This record gives sequence, C-alpha cells and structure tokens, in this order.
Amino acid sequence: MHRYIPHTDEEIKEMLNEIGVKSIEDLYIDVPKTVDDYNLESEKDEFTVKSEILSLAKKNKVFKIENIFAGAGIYAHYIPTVVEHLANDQRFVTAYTPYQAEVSQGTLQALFEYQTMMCELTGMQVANSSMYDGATALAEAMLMAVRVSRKNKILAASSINPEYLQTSKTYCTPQNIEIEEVKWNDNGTLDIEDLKSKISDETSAVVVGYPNFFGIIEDLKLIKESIPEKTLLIVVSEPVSLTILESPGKLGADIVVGEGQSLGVTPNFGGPGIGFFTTLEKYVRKMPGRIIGQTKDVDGKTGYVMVLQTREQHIRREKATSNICSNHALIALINAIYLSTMGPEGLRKVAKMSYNAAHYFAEKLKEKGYSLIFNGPFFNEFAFDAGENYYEKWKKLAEEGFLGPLPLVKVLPNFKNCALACCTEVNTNESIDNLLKHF
Amino acid sequence: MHRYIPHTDEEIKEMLNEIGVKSIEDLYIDVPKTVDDYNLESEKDEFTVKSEILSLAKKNKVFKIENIFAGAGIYAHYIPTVVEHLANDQRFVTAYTPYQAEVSQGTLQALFEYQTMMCELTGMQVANSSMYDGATALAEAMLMAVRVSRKNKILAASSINPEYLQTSKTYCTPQNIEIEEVKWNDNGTLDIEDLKSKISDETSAVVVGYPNFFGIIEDLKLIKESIPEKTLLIVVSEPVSLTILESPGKLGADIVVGEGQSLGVTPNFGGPGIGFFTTLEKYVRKMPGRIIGQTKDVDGKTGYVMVLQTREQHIRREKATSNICSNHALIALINAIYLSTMGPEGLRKVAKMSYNAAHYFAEKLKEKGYSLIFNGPFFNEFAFDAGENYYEKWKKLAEEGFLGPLPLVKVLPNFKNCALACCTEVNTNESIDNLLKHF
Amino acid sequence: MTTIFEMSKKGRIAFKIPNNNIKDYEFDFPEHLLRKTSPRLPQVSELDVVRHYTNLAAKNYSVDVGFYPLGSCTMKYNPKINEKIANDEHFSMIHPFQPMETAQGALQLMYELKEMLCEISGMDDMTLVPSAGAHGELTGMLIARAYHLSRGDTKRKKAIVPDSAHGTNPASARMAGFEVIEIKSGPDGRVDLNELKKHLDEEVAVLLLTNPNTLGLFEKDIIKIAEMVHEKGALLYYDGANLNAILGRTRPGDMGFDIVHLNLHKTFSTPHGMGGPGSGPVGVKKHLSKFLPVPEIIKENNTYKLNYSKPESIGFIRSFFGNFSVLVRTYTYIKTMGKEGLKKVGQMAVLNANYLRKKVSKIMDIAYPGLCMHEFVSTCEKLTKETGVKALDIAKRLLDYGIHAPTMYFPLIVHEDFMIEPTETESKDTLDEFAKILGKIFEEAKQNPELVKNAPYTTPIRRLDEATASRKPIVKFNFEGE
Amino acid sequence: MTTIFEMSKKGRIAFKIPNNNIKDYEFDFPEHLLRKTSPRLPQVSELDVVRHYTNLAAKNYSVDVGFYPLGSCTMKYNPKINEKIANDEHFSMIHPFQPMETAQGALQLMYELKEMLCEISGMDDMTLVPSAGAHGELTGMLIARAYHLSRGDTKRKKAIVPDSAHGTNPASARMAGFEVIEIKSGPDGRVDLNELKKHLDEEVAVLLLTNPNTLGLFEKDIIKIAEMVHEKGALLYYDGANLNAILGRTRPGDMGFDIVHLNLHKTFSTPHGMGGPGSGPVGVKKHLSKFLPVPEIIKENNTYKLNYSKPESIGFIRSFFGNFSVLVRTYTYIKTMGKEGLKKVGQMAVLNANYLRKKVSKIMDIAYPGLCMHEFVSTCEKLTKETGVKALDIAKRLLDYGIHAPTMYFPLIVHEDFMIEPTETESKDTLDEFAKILGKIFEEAKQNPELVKNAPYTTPIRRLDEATASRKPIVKFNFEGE
Repeated sequence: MHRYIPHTDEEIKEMLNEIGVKSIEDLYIDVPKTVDDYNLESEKDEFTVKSEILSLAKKNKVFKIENIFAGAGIYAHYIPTVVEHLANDQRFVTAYTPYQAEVSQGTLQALFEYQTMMCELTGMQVANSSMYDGATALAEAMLMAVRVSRKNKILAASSINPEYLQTSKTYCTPQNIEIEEVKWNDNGTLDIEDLKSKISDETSAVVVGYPNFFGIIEDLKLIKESIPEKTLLIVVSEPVSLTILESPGKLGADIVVGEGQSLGVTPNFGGPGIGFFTTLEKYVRKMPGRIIGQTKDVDGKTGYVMVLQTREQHIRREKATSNICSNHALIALINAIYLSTMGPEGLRKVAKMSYNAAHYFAEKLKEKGYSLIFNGPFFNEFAFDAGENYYEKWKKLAEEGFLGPLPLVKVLPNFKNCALACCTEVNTNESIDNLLKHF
Repeated sequence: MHRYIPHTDEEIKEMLNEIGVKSIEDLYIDVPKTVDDYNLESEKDEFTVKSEILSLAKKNKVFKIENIFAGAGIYAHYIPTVVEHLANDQRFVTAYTPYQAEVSQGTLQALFEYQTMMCELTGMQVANSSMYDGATALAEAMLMAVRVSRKNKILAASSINPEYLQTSKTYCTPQNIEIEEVKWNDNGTLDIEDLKSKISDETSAVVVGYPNFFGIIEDLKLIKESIPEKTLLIVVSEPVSLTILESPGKLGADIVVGEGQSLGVTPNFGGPGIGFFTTLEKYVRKMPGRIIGQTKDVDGKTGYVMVLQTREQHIRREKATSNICSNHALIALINAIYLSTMGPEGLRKVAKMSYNAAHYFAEKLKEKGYSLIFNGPFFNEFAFDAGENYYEKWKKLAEEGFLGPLPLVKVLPNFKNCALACCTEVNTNESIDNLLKHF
Repeated sequence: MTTIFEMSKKGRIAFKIPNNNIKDYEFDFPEHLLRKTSPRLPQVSELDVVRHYTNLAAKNYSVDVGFYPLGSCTMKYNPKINEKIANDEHFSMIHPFQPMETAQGALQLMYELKEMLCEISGMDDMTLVPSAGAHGELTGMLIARAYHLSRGDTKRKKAIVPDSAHGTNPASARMAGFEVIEIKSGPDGRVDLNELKKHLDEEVAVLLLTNPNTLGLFEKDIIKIAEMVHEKGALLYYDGANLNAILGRTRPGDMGFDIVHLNLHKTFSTPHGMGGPGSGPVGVKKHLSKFLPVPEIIKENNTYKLNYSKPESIGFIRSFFGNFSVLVRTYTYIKTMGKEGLKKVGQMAVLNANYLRKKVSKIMDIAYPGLCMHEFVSTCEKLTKETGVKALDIAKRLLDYGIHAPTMYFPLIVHEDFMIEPTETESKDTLDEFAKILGKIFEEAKQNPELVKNAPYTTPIRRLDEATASRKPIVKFNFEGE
Repeated sequence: MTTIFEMSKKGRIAFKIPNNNIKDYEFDFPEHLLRKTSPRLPQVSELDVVRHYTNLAAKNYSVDVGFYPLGSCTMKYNPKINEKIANDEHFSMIHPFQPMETAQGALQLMYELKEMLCEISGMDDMTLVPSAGAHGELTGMLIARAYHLSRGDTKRKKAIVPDSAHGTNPASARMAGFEVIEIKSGPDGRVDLNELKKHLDEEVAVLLLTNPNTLGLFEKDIIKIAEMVHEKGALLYYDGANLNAILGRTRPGDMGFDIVHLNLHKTFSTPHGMGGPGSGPVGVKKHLSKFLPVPEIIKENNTYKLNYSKPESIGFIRSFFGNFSVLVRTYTYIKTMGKEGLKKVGQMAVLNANYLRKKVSKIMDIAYPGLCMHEFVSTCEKLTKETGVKALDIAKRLLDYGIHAPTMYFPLIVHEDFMIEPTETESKDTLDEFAKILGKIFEEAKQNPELVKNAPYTTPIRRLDEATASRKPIVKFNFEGE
C-alpha cells in the first residue's frame, strides 16, 4: 500500500474482475515488458525524503537579502507574507487551465485582473496571461512582429539581456528571421546612427531594453522618432521601473515584454519567473498565449472566459500564433497579488528606493576611484570597472556573505573586470557601506 | 495609513460627518484620557518585525527530533506534512465558534468526527469537542464526578502527572472538594491496599493514570474491581498508548481525560495542546465544554450543531457545568486530521515503535548497570536512577545536542538523581546508542 | 457531506513511518490490558484526507471570507505574518521540559510581552498562563479569593456581576466558590450606583465589570464605582473582552481595576480557530502580584527563568506556561502596530461602531441612546411585533447575503437584539454594504415575512433541528452494524 | 465577483517597506522619460487582499477539491510535501547568478534528477531547461533540425504527426521551421503503417508520436515504426504526455525513440497551477546529446558545474536553467515513490482507466475496442442524434454534480467525445461515483434534454457567452470614465 495510491488488494481484485482479466499483467497485453526494475532507489517515507533533500538544500548558500547586489534579470525584493500565503492556496495551485469556465472563475478573474495591471504598468492596451519568461516573451514578440509586418528582419540592441537575445535567435533562425544587432554608444544607450544605418524596408521591428541590460534608460522617444512608422517598436522592460519611467505605451511601443519575477516572485534559482507580454489592441489576434476576456453568463452575470482561442495550438494546430500551451499562470497570480498589496504607491516606493540605493552605491564607488562603464542615466543597475581579478574577488565576497555585483564576463566575455551592480529597496545604507569596505 | 486599517482620511471625514461629530476626540466624550503615548516601540514593517522576532527565536535550541528523550506530557512525534498544511487553512483558523451552524458545517462536522475518534480510542461513549489541556480536563473531570456523585472527596493516585494534580487542587479547593492522594507501590502501580484503606462512602471518584506519570501501565481491571460500583473511575491517559492498551472504556472507566498533543500537535513550548474529555452517555448532561451533535435541516439533509448548550455558561450562567467558553477547537481539528492520516494501523505502529524504543533504551541502560526505579510494565516512558549530579549532566547533554531524559527533580523534588526517559517512533537505534555513549 | 468514516476502506493508508531499526519487543503487561479490537479510525489515502478537509473548510464562514460583525468577539483581521512567525520551528518545536538555558528566546518573548501588556492595561504584574478569557476570569477570581483569605477575611463569599455581563463572569465566580449576586443595569444601560450600593457589603469579595460594557457603553462612573468597591474592602475585576475600544485612550489600571484579564484572541488579533485556542493573561496591581499563578517568568542577570516558588500563589492553573504560540502571535502584533498603531486601532474601532450605529439606526432601533464605543446593541422588537420576524430570522437571512450574523439575544437585558461590533479592520464600504443589506432584509420582512422566516436558502445547509439534536443527542458517528 | 479595481480607494494601503536610510536622489534622466500618471493599480488594505483572493480561490475547481478526469492531463494528486520542500528558502531564495560554488545543492539536485529521468525514459542524456511540454517539443524539433543540418542533410523539411496528436505537436514542428504532414489514423485508432509508409520519404526529418496515443491505445507496432523511420534517415520523437501509462513497464528509449519530452506536471505530480508553470525536460539518445540546449550540468571532481560551451548546441531556449522549483518537486516525488512506487503508479493508472472504461461502456460508446492504457475515449454521438444533447452539455451537467468534465472534443478524429483519464490516485469509490453520475445524466438527457442542455445551474457562474467574448474582446478592466 502507498499513501498516494488508494487501491486495496481487495479492490484491485474486484476491478480486474469487472474488467474481465485475471491480473494486472493482462492489462499490458500490447506493451512489451522492457523494464523489470528501474535503477532507482526504493520508496521512502516523507520524513526521510525531507531530511535528505533539505540537507542537499543546505549546500546552497542563502544570502541575507540586504547583501544581494546582483540582478541582471532576477531581482531580490521584499515579498509581503500575504503574497506567499495566498498564492499557496491549493485551490489555485492544483487547478487546471480554465477550460471549464463555470468552475474556474477564480483563475479567470485573477488573470483578467493581472492583464489589466500589466497594461497599466506598460501603458499598453492588451496583455496575455503569461509566457514562460522574459527571454521567450521577447522571442515570441519578434515572431509576432514578423507576422504583423510580414517582414523578416529584426534589429535588436546589443544592450538587451544577452540570454534574451540568444533565445530569440534560437527561435527566429529556423523561421528564417534574421536578427541584426545595433551597437550601443558611450552612454550605454542605443547608437541612433547605427540604428539608422541598419534600418531598411525589410526591418520588421526594432528591439530595445528600457532599462537595458546595463541598467541604462534608453530614450524611447528618440528611438521611436528614429524609425519608420510601420516598423514595430518592441520594448523589453523591467516592470518595477515603470512606476518611475514613462510607460513604453505612451512613448510609442508596439509590443512591451519582459520578466515579471521582480513582482513578488522568489528568485527560484532563475525559474519559474514569468514572461509578460503586452501590445496594442489592433494586434490582439496576432498575439501568442492565452488571453482572458470578460463576458456575461446566461443570467446576465459578469464572468470571464478564455478568448480568441482560435489563435492557439489546440485549435489552429500548425497555423497557431505560437505552440505555447502550459504557461505561467500561477506566477501571474503571484504578480497580481503582489501588485494588489503594493498598490501604485508601494511599487513606486520600491522603485524610488531602488533608484536611490543604486545611485548611492555608484556615488560611493566613484568616490573610491572606480569608474562607471557608461555615462547614461541608469535606473537600479549600473556597470563599473571593478578592477583586476574581479571574478576571484566576487567569489571571495560570497564567502564574506555578499552576493556581489555580477562579473559581466560571465555573460559577456569581452567585459573583463567589469561588474554589473544592482540595488533594490532591500539594500540599506549599512549593507552598501559594508560591501564598500571590500572595494 | 496602516495596512491593517483601511480608513482613508477622506472616509474618516465622511464618517464623522454622518455620525454628526467633528472629530475622533468627540467620540470619547465619556472616556477619560489617561494615556497619551504608550511606553512602547513605534510601529514597524513586517520585514523588520520578522527579522527581530526570528532572531529572538533563534535563541531557542531546536533539538533534532531523534535526539529528544524527554516527554512527561509533551511528546515528539512525526507529524505528516498534510496535517500542518490542512490545519493552517485560514477558513478553519479564522472562523469563530460555530454559533451560526448553517455557515459552520466545516467546523461542526470536523469536531463531530473528532469526538467520534476520541470515543473510539478511549472506548467511551461521548466526548466533548475539547478542553484547554490535560490538566484542566482532569480538574473538570473531578468537578463533574462531584456533580454526578454529590460527594466531595476524590482519591487521586500520587503517580499521576504532578502538574495535573496541582491544577486539580487549584480547581477543587474553592469548591470544598478534597483530593486525597493514594500511594504507589514498588511496581510504580497504584497501591491497592492504600486505596482500599482510604476509600469511603464519601469518595466521589478515584483517579489513576494509564499509563501513569512514570510510564507504568496501571491494572485498571484490578482497580475497578477494588472500588465500589458507585465510585467513579477517572482515567488520565495518553491517547497513542490506547492502540496497544485495552481501552479504559472496556475496563470500566467512567471518565477518560488526557492531553491530546501527541496526536499531531507540535510541542509549542507546552501550549496550546488540547485536553480531551470522554465519558459515558448517561453523564452527557453533566459534562463540561462544547459538544457537537448530528441532526437534520429543514430539507432533511444531515448536518451538525452544538448540542446541550443549556449546560453552558452563556445560557446557564453561574449554574453552568463549567465556565469554559473558548476551547481548543483548532487543536481538535489537528487531532482529527492526524488520526485520519495515521489511521488505526499507523497509530498502532507509532505506539509499538515507541514501546520498542523505550524498552530497547531501558535494556541497554540496565546492561550498563543503571537500574529502573519501578518494576512495573511500562509503555514508552520509564524512570531510572541516573546517578549523582544528573541535573548538571542533563544540561551538558543539551550542549551535545540531546534533550535527555527529564531530571525528575524538576517536578518531584524527592526524586533526586532520577530521570524520566521517553522514547517515541522518532528515536532510532542509532540515536539511542549515541545517547548511551554519554551514560 | 460524507463523513470520513464512510470514506474509509480497510487497508487504505495515508502514512509511512521511517524505520527506527529497533527490534520488536513482546508486550510484558497482563494480557487483559492488551487491546483486542482496533479503534475504528479512518482508513483513507492522503488525497482523501486532503479533499475531505479542503471541502469541509469550504463550508465555513471565516474572517478571511467576509465581514463578521459579532458583538463582543472582536473579529478583526488575523495577520498572516503572525501565523508565519508562530509556526517557525524555533517556536513550535521547542519542548517545555528542555533546559531553560536553551529556551531563552521563548522566555524573553514572554517576559517582554508581559511588560507590554502591563503597559497597555495599566497593571503592575501579569501572568500569561491562562488559556482563554474564562480561564483568566477563574484565575482572577481565585486571586480575589486568595487575597481576602490572606488577610484572614473569610466572610467574603459574594461576587457581584451586572445583568448585562458575559455568562462566563458568573460561571467563573461560581467556580471560584463565590455566591453570585446579579445587579440590574440602570435605564441608561450602565451600572446603577444605587443598586450597586444596595448590594455592596462586607461579604462582597469582588465586582466584575467590563468597560465599555456589553452594550458598548462606557461606564462613566467608573472612578466612583472603584471608590465604592474599595471602600468596602472588595476588589474590582475587569473583563477584557472589550479592551479594543479604549486602546490608546485609557487603561483598566487607570480606572481603578485591581485585576484584569485580556483576550489575546480579541484585542490582539490572534485567530479564533473555530473556538480556540485563545489566551487570557491576567494582570494585577502590585498588592496582588504574589497571588498570581505559577510559574512566573523572571529576569536575573540578563537570564530569564521560571519561578515556581511563590508561597502565596493560587498555584497551578494548567500545565506548563500557557498557550505559548498564541503569545508569539500577540507579541508580533504589538510589535507590528506599535504605540501609534494601537491608538489608531481604538479610534477606528470606535469610529466604525458609531458610523455603523448611525446607519443601522435608520433601519432598526438602537437599544440605548448616545454615542457608543466599539459596539452597539440594536433591537428589532418592533418588527417582530408587526411581522413575526425575529432577530434570529434576520440573522439567518444575512447569511444568504454572504454576511455573518451579529451576536443575537445578548446581552440578555435587551430583547430581539443584535450586538454589532465591526472592528477597525473593516472598511466604510463594508459597513455601507452591511447596512444596505440589513435594510433590504427589513423590507423583505415587511413585504414577505415568510421569506425571511425560512432563511437561509443559499448556505451549505439550511436551518437545522437543534431541539431534537439536544433532546436525543447523537454525538458520534454511528458505525454500521451498531 | 467585484474586481479588485472596484474595491480600490485612493490612499488605502496594504504595504509597509522598511526604511533603507538612504537619501533621496533626484532623477537625472530626461523629463520626457519620467512617468506622469500613476498606474491604476489597486489601493486596498491587507484584509481586502486576503479576502479578494480567498474568495476567488473558492470559485475554482481543483484536484484538492475533487475528481478531475481530464484526458491527457494526468491530474493526479499533488503531494504537499513537494510544495513544502520546493518552498524552502534554500531553494526558493537562491539567485541564478550566485557563484556556483554556493549553489552546489541545486546543481546536484538537477544533475541527479537528469540521471533519474534518463533512467525512467531510457534515454542517454537530458536537458531540464524547457519550461513546459510544448517548449520541450520545440526543443526536440530544434534538435532534430540541428541533427540533420549537422549531417549536411538540408532537404529534410517535413515533420509527420498523426491526426490524433496534440495541437502542440504540429505547432512546435512548424515553429522549428518544418512543414507539417498529418497522417490519418487507422481504423483501430493507431498509426496506419501504410499511410505512414506513403509519407515517409527523404524529406521527412521527424515523426512525432505519443505512445500510448491520445486515444489511450498503445502503438503495438512501435518497434516496426521506429525501424521504418530510422531506415529513411528520420528521427522518432516521443511526446511524453502519456508517460504515466507505461511507468515501470517500458521506456520510450527502449521502443526506439530518439528524442523524448517529459511533462513533469503530468507524470511527476507537480501541480498545474491553473495552467503552469510546468516543466518539459527533453531526453535524447547519445548521438543527439551534443545538440541539447545550454547550459548543460556537468560533474567534475565531485563538483557540479554549468557548461555553456557546446558548439553544436541549439543554444539558449530561455533564460537560466529551467523551472527549478518544479524540478525540486519532481525530485521529491521520485524519491518518495522509488522504483516500486513508480511501477505501481503505471499499473494502477492503467487499472483505473480500464475499470472506468468498463463502467462507462455501459452508458456510452467507447470509441475503440479492446483494452486501453491510462485513458480512453468515449462518444455520445448516438445520444446527440437522439436528443440533441451534446458532449458539451453533459460536461456542463457534470459540473453541477461537483465533478470536473473530462477533456471534450479531442482527439479531433472522434466526434462528441470525452477523453477520460482517471489517474492512479483516484479510488474505486470515486470512479464508481463518476460512472453513477454519468449514468444519471444520460437518463436526464433522455427524459428531459433541456435540463442538460442548460446546465450548469449550481456553479459560481452559468454558461458564458464565449462567442461575443472573442468577437469583441474585453481583456482588461474598464476604469470608470474611459
């Protein structure tokens, strides 16, 4: 007997009898027996399992939150207790995709509200109810831009997250979509001349970060003005920053995507986070992913359903706008609960405190003689020259209890000795000063 | 603004206006102002609160569960994850007493099932839905015995839990109920001769432990046979043991009470646990505490309600069977979930493993030359002579990571150098052998 | 809903216990003490357990689901951070019999909480041991008894309670051996000083009050009352059920109370847990400190200890040190609110009650005029006379609209009454909604009384036959074949 | 239910952030990049947040509430211990960019999980990076593409899928640049070898199968199919949606599959989370290992490392290393079940399906004869013809009885069909109850078709107007005044 499997011996007999076979073996008449015994351990009780796995877990170092100075796509933020508490409600966790809308209104309304919140943050008109992560959201945005524009060339700023760029290339190449990179200038912002020189009638979309991977705030207005009207502007953004930065929607973006982990989601060693995906109403039928819409029931009561399913793989099959099926709905719920808890004021405070902390850190570093790599305005991340052997120093810092600024060489081999520093509201004056003692 | 208080400034104004007063101050017209500012700290955010309190928490040492060898009323057991998970459902946790039965069927049915389970374990006919703890349950049992018998004298074995005995005295004295103690003999069991010599027409009830405080299994049959029929037999029991020991109900008990912490409840530094209270049907109207009963609704559907409320303080006031109002319903729920998870087979296994571990430990101690204090049969606790300065040794053991057998002197000043050892299913061969190295 | 016993199937399991690698020992006790038949506990799978209790939970109303305007119960929001901290293993997994050197965090928390609660209540000393309000009352009564006896004053056999008091007051006094004298409230719902004077004699040990009282009215004459009581050599006891109202404004100690119990599960936001566990600390003025129950938590040279050597103590009132994990929640709450927050709690609780009182007054009669404190009592007696619809019916109809009923038929001195306490954690929107629905139900009662009399309709179960349930109680599952 | 935006009140808050004691810096970016208007996020109290989401949760069906017989979705019990372990801060709070020396536990877990999944699937290497089944399929297709290109075989443009396949199969193949060829199933619901042969040419890159297939039937000719595919130089891809059926009996690798994706949120008990996150590891035979995406987790001298230097890799398919916390749950599940448990999972899943198939066969037609594996497809076409009641109506009526509807109208090759997968965690009692209710609904349909056609009645909301919702989509809250 196993605690997850309810069959008693007697019931098994009764069931075999009803089926009309003699043994379990008889049920496998069509199936060759190629496994006798997996080369795996034997079953275990939960106390042993827990103690074994948690002793493995303890080999991972959990940094004090105020001592985390690395971001680069995954951010340490305070997560209110209610967020975790409510998102662990198993009536959300163990529910399936809301195909049966009548018994899935919890899911559907929560996701509808999530979509609204993401539209509010980005200034866009429609949002889907999630993608896997920022990287795949961007890749899908490029595919969508190609569907919309029927042109096969994308110009992407070299300054967007390198993993996002790489993922996009993986997605685009088989479909014969070419991604050409556009340089950054000394400010760390997009080189407008380079952009202009590369743009052509074949350009489907231009992709920029806002802020970009180096934390630099791109001038979306200038970029929008520099590209033809029919070229789509795809913006990769960090949602917390959007309470301070003018919304991409207002500045002319056609698609705004990004990683939503910073909205109440634990770092999870990089996953799951969530890709958010927002665009303009006119493109809604070209969007990938699930979209929730409001409607009425037969009694006239307001309710929610999945809409525009004919875009999706389970109906449109190979002609679908994407192959995505499972998405990251539970993380969308976390985002929604977090945003409900923080509200506009709370989230803005998070953003401003992050901005302040990063600028304080940068100021102090400069006082110590370190120089920033770029001169452009930054939000809560900045790159600086951290000196010889920074990679080794970074490992030493970990022993001292700091997750120090990321050695950029880990993701951009040319950036030797450079570090990408990140501050959020969790970093205090004291923790920054403590870190600075090691610089 | 405070996150737990929803009033905006504008709303406060509107509300004052509706009330017809000018300021909050005006609402206190009847109330002298004697406080300006409490001598307390200022309000804090939850991250600071959490970090402050958890750093206090870390001053407490959590012993590895297999290294806990003290019991004496609070027991370390494995608690399946589902128990904690389900009992933390806030729809149970934040519910009130089920006065409105129509919207409290979750509470009511769970408690009805709990009562059934306690009757099954004790072999009794009725159970209430909880008392505060074992000590107050016993005290209330004595008061009830006096109500039933209209006699004012109780004979209580000296071998019951000393805190239970003391608590009972506190409860009984003001009501002029006399508690006389009955000695134990060399076996650690009740001295039948002493019992017989003390029993009289005035004796309302006889109280014994089963097992008693020293872990010794009293011969309830013999005791029942030694007391007059109209004298009530009150048994204080440990519920886990009752899957191995014949039920007190079968052996003639009139009231069976005890502490239910061992049924899935964390030790909680001694509280909350739960007092269980079971008796015979004929006494149900004399019982203290809330009782849940089954009935039908107007449509004939089975449902549950609080029954026999006329016994209780909110109706009967000074003539109530007890003053108890708040009880330990949430802990009763934990008991019920634990018992549902363990089932008869699981709980018996817990009992048998506890029995085995304690007997192994005793055997090894004896091999090392230690002697047990009593010769009687024991369940999972036993007293032994631990040698000179055991109290100091015990503190040293704590430094070595063991919660060693309890120095009995802590609760019974005459028991110098004696220790009360406890084993449950959590103690392994290895952990016992490790502890033995220090003996 | 199917009981878990009916789901049971012989041999099905939901557990697996690790092997302890210890050999099997034969039982060495007499055969007649060996259990012969297995207790009929459920035999189910883990998923069965999960579904059963998840579906039971769905049949409960709770604070997290909606508004709970239960008078005298202070059903405020139970913060989730409190739960999280109380469930930390450094609190939940410590054993009361571990060396106190290894439990300094727990003792320090209790010591500091004691001091905080003394400050908030205006008392000099405090025990955290009592498990509930009524347990605190009993403790308080035993202290009163011990006090008088310690002075050789053996004639004090009486305890006075107002007729508006909670039932626990007389019941607790009785359990402590006192004869209970109930005094009538005055026409303004407050203690009638003449009535009090009449009963206050040298045999009175203690007067039990709650202030504000159960009508939500502040006993304006409290200072005078205290003087009268003390003059006669009696003690004044404070039932802390309604403390929420006066937070940040005044303190029982300042009003002349000698003994106080606090309900941590009311004022201090710990959850009610379907009835408990709560916690009922008892505070006293200096002269009564020596009577507090054991153990006492003391601080010596920056070390926290338990003291059991209190020769004049009333002794043990339960095992160990109280409902510790409830104390952790309270400590967390007080740290969270701070002095500013606690003051705001009192203010907004009183504001909410007065606002709702005003809104409700447009629908039903308010029992007593003037401003109220944290709660108020209203009556539908007029409606009952007109339509036959009782307070009970209205209460049940509220359930149909997704709102928990207020406390009904209490205090006993008002008929067909609701005792309504909104608490500070409810918003104006919620109060407006409540008043709107209440008004709607009154309309229904006038138009179609049967509709209301047969409510509720939309709840998991409808009105239950409570009379039969108590006449022929079925208090456990009837296993087949019995 | 009221939206959270309608609950919002300007100035109300549910947060408090600790002070970081850092001075305020003025913004140094251009004014036109400064946000002028606040996003209209909710402004609510903490209790508002708690109630809103608690009440939303109550409107959901879920595994913890009841039976979820969704074919192809494997809605088995999601063990709570998995959740507890995955939420441990040593897993949840680690940053993907912390030095790998400080994340050895996480890497070891992934490394060991990879090995376990290789063993269970019979593959030689495995990537844990894909975030979902469809993501795994895309990864697999990209590997197939890379394989052929690496051999200079540029003509392989086609991917073959059976007409019974999941929609993700053709969609993923298309995303990887393949032309999709759909082949008709044979009359026995399995791959028609002649049909296959007809389409298998030198342009075919890959054949995608799931085995058992979506009809719950095992492709008996799988060894032959593998031979045919390999003979033509193509690859054979395994969609792991139905792996639960063959646990402990056979392995995709043993059947000749070259590439496999697994759905951890199906076979391996991780929760569906209303749609995700899931995880879709992809396993390959040795000759395809070099094409797996980056990063790869390797072990060198007892140290675990990430390797990004794989020149022939398909590259990055997402950020970081996959849905790590889903992997933790899976690892916990496999440790819990062990080899015996996993075998029993497969056996009891197949037993349950065949038993329920037999019970259902007494009520409605089963689409294909013979024994089934973990699921089966039934059709009510006859009933529809007789009464006009469609599979959709029956599905909705099931909701009234508290049971989730099976998968409907899939696979596309059967009409008015239900695809029913009970999984091993459901008891015989639950299956009996399902069959009983299904029978009852068929009776209702015959007696009173309108009753069924207008179902459901007891759900939080009734049938919704999906057509209008898609024609004029309202996909966000309409703030007042817009």
